[in-house]
Amino acid sequence: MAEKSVLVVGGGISGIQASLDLATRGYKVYLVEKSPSIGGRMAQLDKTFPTMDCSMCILAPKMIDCSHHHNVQLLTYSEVKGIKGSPGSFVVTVLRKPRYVDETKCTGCGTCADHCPVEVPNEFDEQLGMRKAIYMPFPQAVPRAVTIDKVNCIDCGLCQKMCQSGAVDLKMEAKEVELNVGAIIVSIGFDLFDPTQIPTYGYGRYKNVVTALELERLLCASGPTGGHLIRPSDGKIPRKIAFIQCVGSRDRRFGTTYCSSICCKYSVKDAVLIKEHEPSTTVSIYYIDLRAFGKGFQEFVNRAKSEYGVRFIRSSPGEIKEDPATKSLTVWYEDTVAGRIENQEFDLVVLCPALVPRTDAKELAKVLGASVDAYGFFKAANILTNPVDTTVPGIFACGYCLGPKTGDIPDSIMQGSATAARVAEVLERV
Amino acid sequence: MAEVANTPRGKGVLLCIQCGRCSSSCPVARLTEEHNPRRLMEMVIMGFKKEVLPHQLPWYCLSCFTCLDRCPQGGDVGEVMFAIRNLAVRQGNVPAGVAGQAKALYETTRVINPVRSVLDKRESLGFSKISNEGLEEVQKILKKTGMEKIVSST
Amino acid sequence: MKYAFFLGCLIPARELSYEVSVRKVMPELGVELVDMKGANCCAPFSIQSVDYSSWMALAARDLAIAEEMGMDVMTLCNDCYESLLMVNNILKRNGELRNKVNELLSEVGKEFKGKITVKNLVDVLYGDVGLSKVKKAIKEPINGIRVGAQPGCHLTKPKRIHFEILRGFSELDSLVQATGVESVPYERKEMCCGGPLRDINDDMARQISRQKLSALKEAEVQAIVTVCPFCFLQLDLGQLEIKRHFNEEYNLPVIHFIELLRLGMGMKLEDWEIKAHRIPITELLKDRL
Amino acid sequence: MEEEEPRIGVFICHCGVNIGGVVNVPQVVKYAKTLPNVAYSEDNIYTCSEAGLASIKEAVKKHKLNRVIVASCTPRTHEPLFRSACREAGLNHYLFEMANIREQCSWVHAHQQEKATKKAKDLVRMAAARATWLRPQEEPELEIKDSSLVIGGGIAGMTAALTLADQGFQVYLVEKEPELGGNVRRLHLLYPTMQETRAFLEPTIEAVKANKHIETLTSTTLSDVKGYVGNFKVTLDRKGEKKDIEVGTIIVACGAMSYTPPKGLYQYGVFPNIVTQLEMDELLRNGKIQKPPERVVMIQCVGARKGEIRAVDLAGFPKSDTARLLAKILKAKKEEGWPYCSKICCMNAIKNAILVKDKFPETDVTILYGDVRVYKEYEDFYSLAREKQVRFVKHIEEVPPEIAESPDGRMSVMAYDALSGREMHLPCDWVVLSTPLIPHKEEVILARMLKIPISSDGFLMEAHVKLRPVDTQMDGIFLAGAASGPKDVPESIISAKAAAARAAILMANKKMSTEALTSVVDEDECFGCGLCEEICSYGAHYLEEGKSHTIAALCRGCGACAAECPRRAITMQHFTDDQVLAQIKAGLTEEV
Repeated sequence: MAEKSVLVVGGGISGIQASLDLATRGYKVYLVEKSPSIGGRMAQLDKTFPTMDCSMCILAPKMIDCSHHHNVQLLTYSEVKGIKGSPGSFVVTVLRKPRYVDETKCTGCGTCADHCPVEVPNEFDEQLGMRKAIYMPFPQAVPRAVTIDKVNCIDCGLCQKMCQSGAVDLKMEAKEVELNVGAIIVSIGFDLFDPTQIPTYGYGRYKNVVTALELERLLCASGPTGGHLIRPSDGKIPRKIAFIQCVGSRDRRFGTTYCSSICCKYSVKDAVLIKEHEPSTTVSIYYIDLRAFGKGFQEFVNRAKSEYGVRFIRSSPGEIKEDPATKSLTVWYEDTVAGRIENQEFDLVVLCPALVPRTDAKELAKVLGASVDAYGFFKAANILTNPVDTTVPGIFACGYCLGPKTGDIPDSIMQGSATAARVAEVLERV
Repeated sequence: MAEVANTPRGKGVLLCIQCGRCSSSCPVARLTEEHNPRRLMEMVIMGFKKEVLPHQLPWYCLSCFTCLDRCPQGGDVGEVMFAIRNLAVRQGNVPAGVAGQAKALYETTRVINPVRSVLDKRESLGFSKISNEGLEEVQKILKKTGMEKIVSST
Repeated sequence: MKYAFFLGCLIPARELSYEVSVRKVMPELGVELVDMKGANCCAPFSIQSVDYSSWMALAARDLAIAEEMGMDVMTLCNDCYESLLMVNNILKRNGELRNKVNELLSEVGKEFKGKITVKNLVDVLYGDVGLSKVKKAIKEPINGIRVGAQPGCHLTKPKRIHFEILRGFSELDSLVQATGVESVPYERKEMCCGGPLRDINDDMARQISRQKLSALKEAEVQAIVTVCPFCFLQLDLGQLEIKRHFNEEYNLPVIHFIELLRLGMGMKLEDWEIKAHRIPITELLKDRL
Repeated sequence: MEEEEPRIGVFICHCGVNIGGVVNVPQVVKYAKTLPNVAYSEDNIYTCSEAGLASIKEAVKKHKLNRVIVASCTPRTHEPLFRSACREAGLNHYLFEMANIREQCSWVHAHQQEKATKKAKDLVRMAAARATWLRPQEEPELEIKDSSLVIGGGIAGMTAALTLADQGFQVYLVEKEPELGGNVRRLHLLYPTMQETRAFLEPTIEAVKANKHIETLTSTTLSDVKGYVGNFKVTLDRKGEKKDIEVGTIIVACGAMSYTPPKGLYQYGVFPNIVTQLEMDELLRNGKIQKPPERVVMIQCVGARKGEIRAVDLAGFPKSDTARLLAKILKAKKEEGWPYCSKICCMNAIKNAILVKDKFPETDVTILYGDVRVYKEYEDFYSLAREKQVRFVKHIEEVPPEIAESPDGRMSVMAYDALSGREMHLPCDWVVLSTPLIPHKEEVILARMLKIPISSDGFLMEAHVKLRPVDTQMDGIFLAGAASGPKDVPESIISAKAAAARAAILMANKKMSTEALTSVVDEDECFGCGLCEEICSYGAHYLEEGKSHTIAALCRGCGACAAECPRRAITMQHFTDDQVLAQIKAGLTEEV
C-alpha cells in the first residue's frame, strides 16, 4: 500500500541510512540507484577520520543489510523517469536499464569477466584502474551481480558461454516499472568540479596532478594499485606530495562561491595516512583558511602538525608547471603569512576540487517538480527550520545533493535519519 | 579602504580573501620582494595609507592582467591598482614617464609625437596628416575632469 | 569591409613601417580602412593611472567619432585596443556612468551611443576576413622558419571582457602559420613583454623582457612575431638595452605579423622598412627581402 | 542440544590485500584443517561480501557444521553480519566465533609477514579452542513502551518532541528553566537568513504547548533514572515535588553553554566595554548601544582551539565514570581554554559585525581571526560582510592581540596583521570576544544517571562518531543538538529529527531482543556480599533475600561482577570460564 511505502533515490550512505531506518521502522522501501551497485561515494574512500576504519569495511555491512532486509527492494541500474500524485500517494515511474544479466541468477563468481576480451577504465576507480565490459564495479558490490556495459561490449558472447548459471541475457531490454509510494527521499550525492577549468593547475595535461578522489583510490587497499601510493606517470613512490585546497570552491568565476566543507578535513586525514604509509614522505597542504571544524578535527590538525610533521602553508598557489623530463611538478605559491613568493618541486600534486551538483540533478529536480538553489543543489524548503524538506511536499532530501550544508559522513547519516523522521511525520500524522 | 573601495576600479578590494594566487602568478612579484599585489590589497584594506601612496609600491604593476584571470573572487588587483594610482597621483606621487605622457596628451592629444623626419616620410607616402584638430575638444574635457590641474601641478 | 582605422600614438610616431604594411596589405584582403579625423589618444594605462573619468571621456570621444562614421573600430596596438574595448563594454552596460560621460562629451558636441564594436587586427583578419581567405592570399609561403608568436597581454587578458569575439593564442597562431612559418609553443607565452613599465620602471621592464626572451631562446625560435607595437618596441629595442645593461645577447629578430603576411603575399619590404628593425632581419629573410 | 560432536568450519578472509597482502592465507587454511574439531576450512577474498556469506551458508549445510569461525577483521563492525549468516544457515548465532587477524595481526605486523602468518595461526587456533565450548543461547525479548522522555526544551529538544508527537508517541519534554527556548532564546537574529529569532521560536513553542501528545514540564530536572531500553523509570523533580514516569526511550537534548572567559583574559571583566558575542547580541537587540562607536574589535577563538586534553586528563577514567572525568576537564579548561573549534563562532561574529555595520555604517568593525571558518554556503555571508567593509585581520598564535588603555581613556587593541606583516594599534569603544560552546555542568549528573560516557572534548559521546552520530552506547538513549558537540540551529534541528527517527524505530516495533551475553548468578554459590551490585556501572545487579540477581536488559556483559565475585558465583553467558580458559590454553601451547 502506497502510504506505507517510500522511494529513496540514490544509494549512497545517506540514502542507505534513510532506507534502513524506514525499513526497520516497518515501511516498504524502494531504493533506486543509477549505477550497478549501491554504496555511493563513501564506497570509494580509503579510510575515514577519526577511527581510521577502512571506509568500505564499515559501509559494507550496511549495504548488505539493505540487500537482506525484507522491507528493502533494491532497484539498481535504474532511474526515476516520472512522478504523479501527491504526498501519501505518489506514482513513480522507474526505468530499469538493461543489465543484460539476471540479478537473481548471477552469483558474481566473475568467470565471465575473466574471459571478457574488452578492457576499459573503471569509473569506480576514477578511471585509474581497468574493468571488463562485463563487470562488477568493486568486489563488495551490492547486489552481487555483474553488468554488461553495452557501449563497450563487442557482443562476442563469450560471457554467455562461460556463465555456469545462465545469467547472461544479451537480449534483455529496458523496462519501466510503476511504484506506488507515500513519500520520496532524494539522496543522489555530488559530483566533482572539473579541474581542467583551471588550466594553470594542469589537471588533465600533467599526469601527476590528481584529484583527491583519485588519491583515495590510489591509497585504498582494494584500489587499482592495491593500496600502494604511486605516481601515475612512472609508478614511482612519491616522496614529496602537495595538497591544494579550494580548487573551484570559494570561486566566483564558476558560481561555486561556497565552501565545500570537507576538503580541509579529508586532506589532513589523507596527509596522515600517507605519513603512515611512508613516514619519510613530506606532505604540504596549501590552504586559504584551514577549516577544521567539527568533532575532534582541530585536535587532529594539531597532531598532524606536531606528531606527523605535515606542513601547512596559508596560500592558494597561482600555477603548476611540469618538468617535461621528470614529470615532476613545480608549484608556484606565496606563503602569505611570511609574505614570500616561492616555488617548490613535488612528485605528486593533489587537487581538492569543489563538490558540485550531480550533472543530472537539475533533470531529476525537474521530474520531481522540486526547485534547486543558486548553485544547482536541491533547495531546502527552509534552510533554518525545514532543512531536509524540498520545495515539494512529501519529497525530502538528504546528503550532499542538498549542497555543502552537509559536512561529512556523520552529517549525511544524520540527514538520512532526519528524512526518515520527516517521512514518518508526514505519513503517520495523527 | 573606503577611498579605494568606493571607486569604480577599486571595489574589487572588498572581495579579496588574501589567497595569494595573484602574487604567485605576478611576473613582477616573482622578481622583486618589493612588489606583492596580495599584500598591497591587504595594506589597502587595513588602511595603511602612508605606507602605500607616497611610495613606489603602486607603480610596479605591469597591468598584464594575469591576476584578473586567476583571482577566484574577482578581486581584480590589476584593476584596483589604478584606483590606488589615481590616489597616489593626487598626492604628487607620479613617475616622470607618466607625467610626461599626460602632459603631452593635454598639449597635443597624443602621448607620443612624431619627429619632423617621420612627418615628412608620412607625407611622401601620402598618408593622412597627423593633426591636432581634436585638441580644443580634448582640453575642454580634461579641464572638466580636473586632469588639467594634475598635469600642471606635476 | 570598412573600418574606422584607429592608428594610436606609437605607430605613426615610432613604427611607421607597421602602418605601411597595414595600409598595403589590408586592401588586398578586401578591407577598407578609413582614417578617424580628430581622434585623440586612446588613454592608455599611463593615463588611466592618472585619472579615471578622463580615461572614460577620452576613449568615449574616440568611440563617438567612429560611431559618427558608422563603422566598427580597428586598432593595431593592444594598449589602444584594451582601452577602447573596456570603455566600450563598460559604457554599453553601465547606463549611469554613460550619462556622466555623455555629460562631458556634450560639452564638445559628441555623444557615446554604444552602437559599434572594437576590434583588433587579429579579430578582423581571423573573424571578418577569414583564415581561408588569408591562406589563399599567400602566394609565396615563407617555409622553414621557427618563430615564437607574442600575442601580448591585452589580446586575451582578462578573459571575461574579451567576449565579443572568441580570441586566444590559437587564432593568432593559425594566422601566423598561414604565412608558412612554424609558430612554436614556448614557456609562459601568455606573459608580458615588460613594455608597460617602460619609462616607469625601466629596469624592471628589462628584466621581464629577459624572461620572455630566454623562454623564446629555449624554444629555439629564429624570430619573434608580434602584433602589438609595444611588444615590438620592447623586444626589439629592448634587446639592445639588455645587451647594454646585462651584457646578454639574444639576437632574435622581431617582426610585425603584418610584415610577415605582406612577404607571404609576395610583396617586398623597402630598404628603410628593413632597417626599422633594430635586430637585423636580413640574415633570416635574405632570399625574401 | 546435548551433545553432538563439535564440527567447526573456519573461513579465512583476505580482505583484499589488507590481510592477504601480509598473512599467507592459504597456509593458515591448511593449518586450520589440522586443528581438533575443525571439519572444514576455506579462504575468501572478502568473507563479508555476499559471495563470502553465501559460501558460509553453503558449507554449514554441506559439511554439517555446528560451529563457525571467521578469521578476518573486528567483531565490532562485522560480527552481526556473520551471525545473521549463521542464523540464515539454521545455526544459533552464538555458535559463531571471530578471530581478528587484521587489526590485531596483518595491520600491526605489516612488515613481518612470516611472524604475522604464525600469529594468524595462533589466533585461529585459540578461536577454535573456544568455539568447541560455545553453546547456543536464547535472547530475551523486551517490551518497548511507546512513550519518550526528551531532556532539554531548547530548539533541539522541542524539535525532537514534536517529531515524535506528530507520529502519535507520548512525549515528556523536560526543561530545567522556567520557559522553553534554550540558548536560542538569548539570540536576536539567526544567521544566515537573519530572520528574527522570535518569529520562528514562538510558533515552535506554541506548537509544543498545543500538541496533545506532549507533556511539557518546565523548571523540572531529573532526579533519578532506573530501568532500561523500553522500560525506563524516571523520577522528575519539579521545584521539590517528585513525579514518576515510565518511558520507552530517552532523547538527551541538554544543549551546551557559552564559555565565559575568566576575569582578566583579554581584560574581560577589567575594562567595562569588553563583552562576549552573546552579550553583544543582547546589547544590540535591546538598543543598549546608542552612541555610534568609532570602532568595534572582535577577537575570535577566545578559549577555543587552545591547549589539548592531555592523556593524563583521561588516565584512569573508566568510560562509565563520566562524572569525575568531566569535572576534571571543566576545571582544567576554565583557565586553559578548550581544544576544539566551536565552529559557530565565526558566523556569530560576522552576524554581529553586519548588525553593527547596518546600525552604524560609519563604525569600523575589525575581526581578529586565526582562520575564517565559514563553511558551506556561509561563505557568501562572509563575502557580504566584506562588501559591507568589515575588516578581517589574521593574527598568529605567536603574537596574540593585546588590549591596553589608550591615552584618551578608551581601549586600544594591539594586533599583528600576519598578512601585511605589520602591527596595528586600534583604538576602540567595544571589544567583543567570540567564545566557544562548552558542555553544561549538569551534563555530569545526566551522564552519570544515564550511564553514557563523555568524550575527551567534554561532550556526551556517540555510539560511533561516524556511523552512529545520534545513538549512544546505551540502547534506547539518543543524543540531539549540541549535547554531543557545538551545533548551530539547522544542524541541531537535523540531529534532533535524526534522534527522533532512531527512537521511533524502537517504539514503533514495540519490542526488541537483547544480547544473551549477560551475567548469571548461581544462587547456591552466591552469599549476598553485594560486591557485584557495587561494581556494576549499569545497575544490572540487585540484592534480594540475600542473593544477587541480574537485570539482563541492563547488563552490558562487561564481566566486572564475575571478576569481582569472591565465590565465583557469577558466570558470563557466552564468555564462560571454560571458553576463555580453553582459549588461553590454546594460546600458550605452541603451534602444532
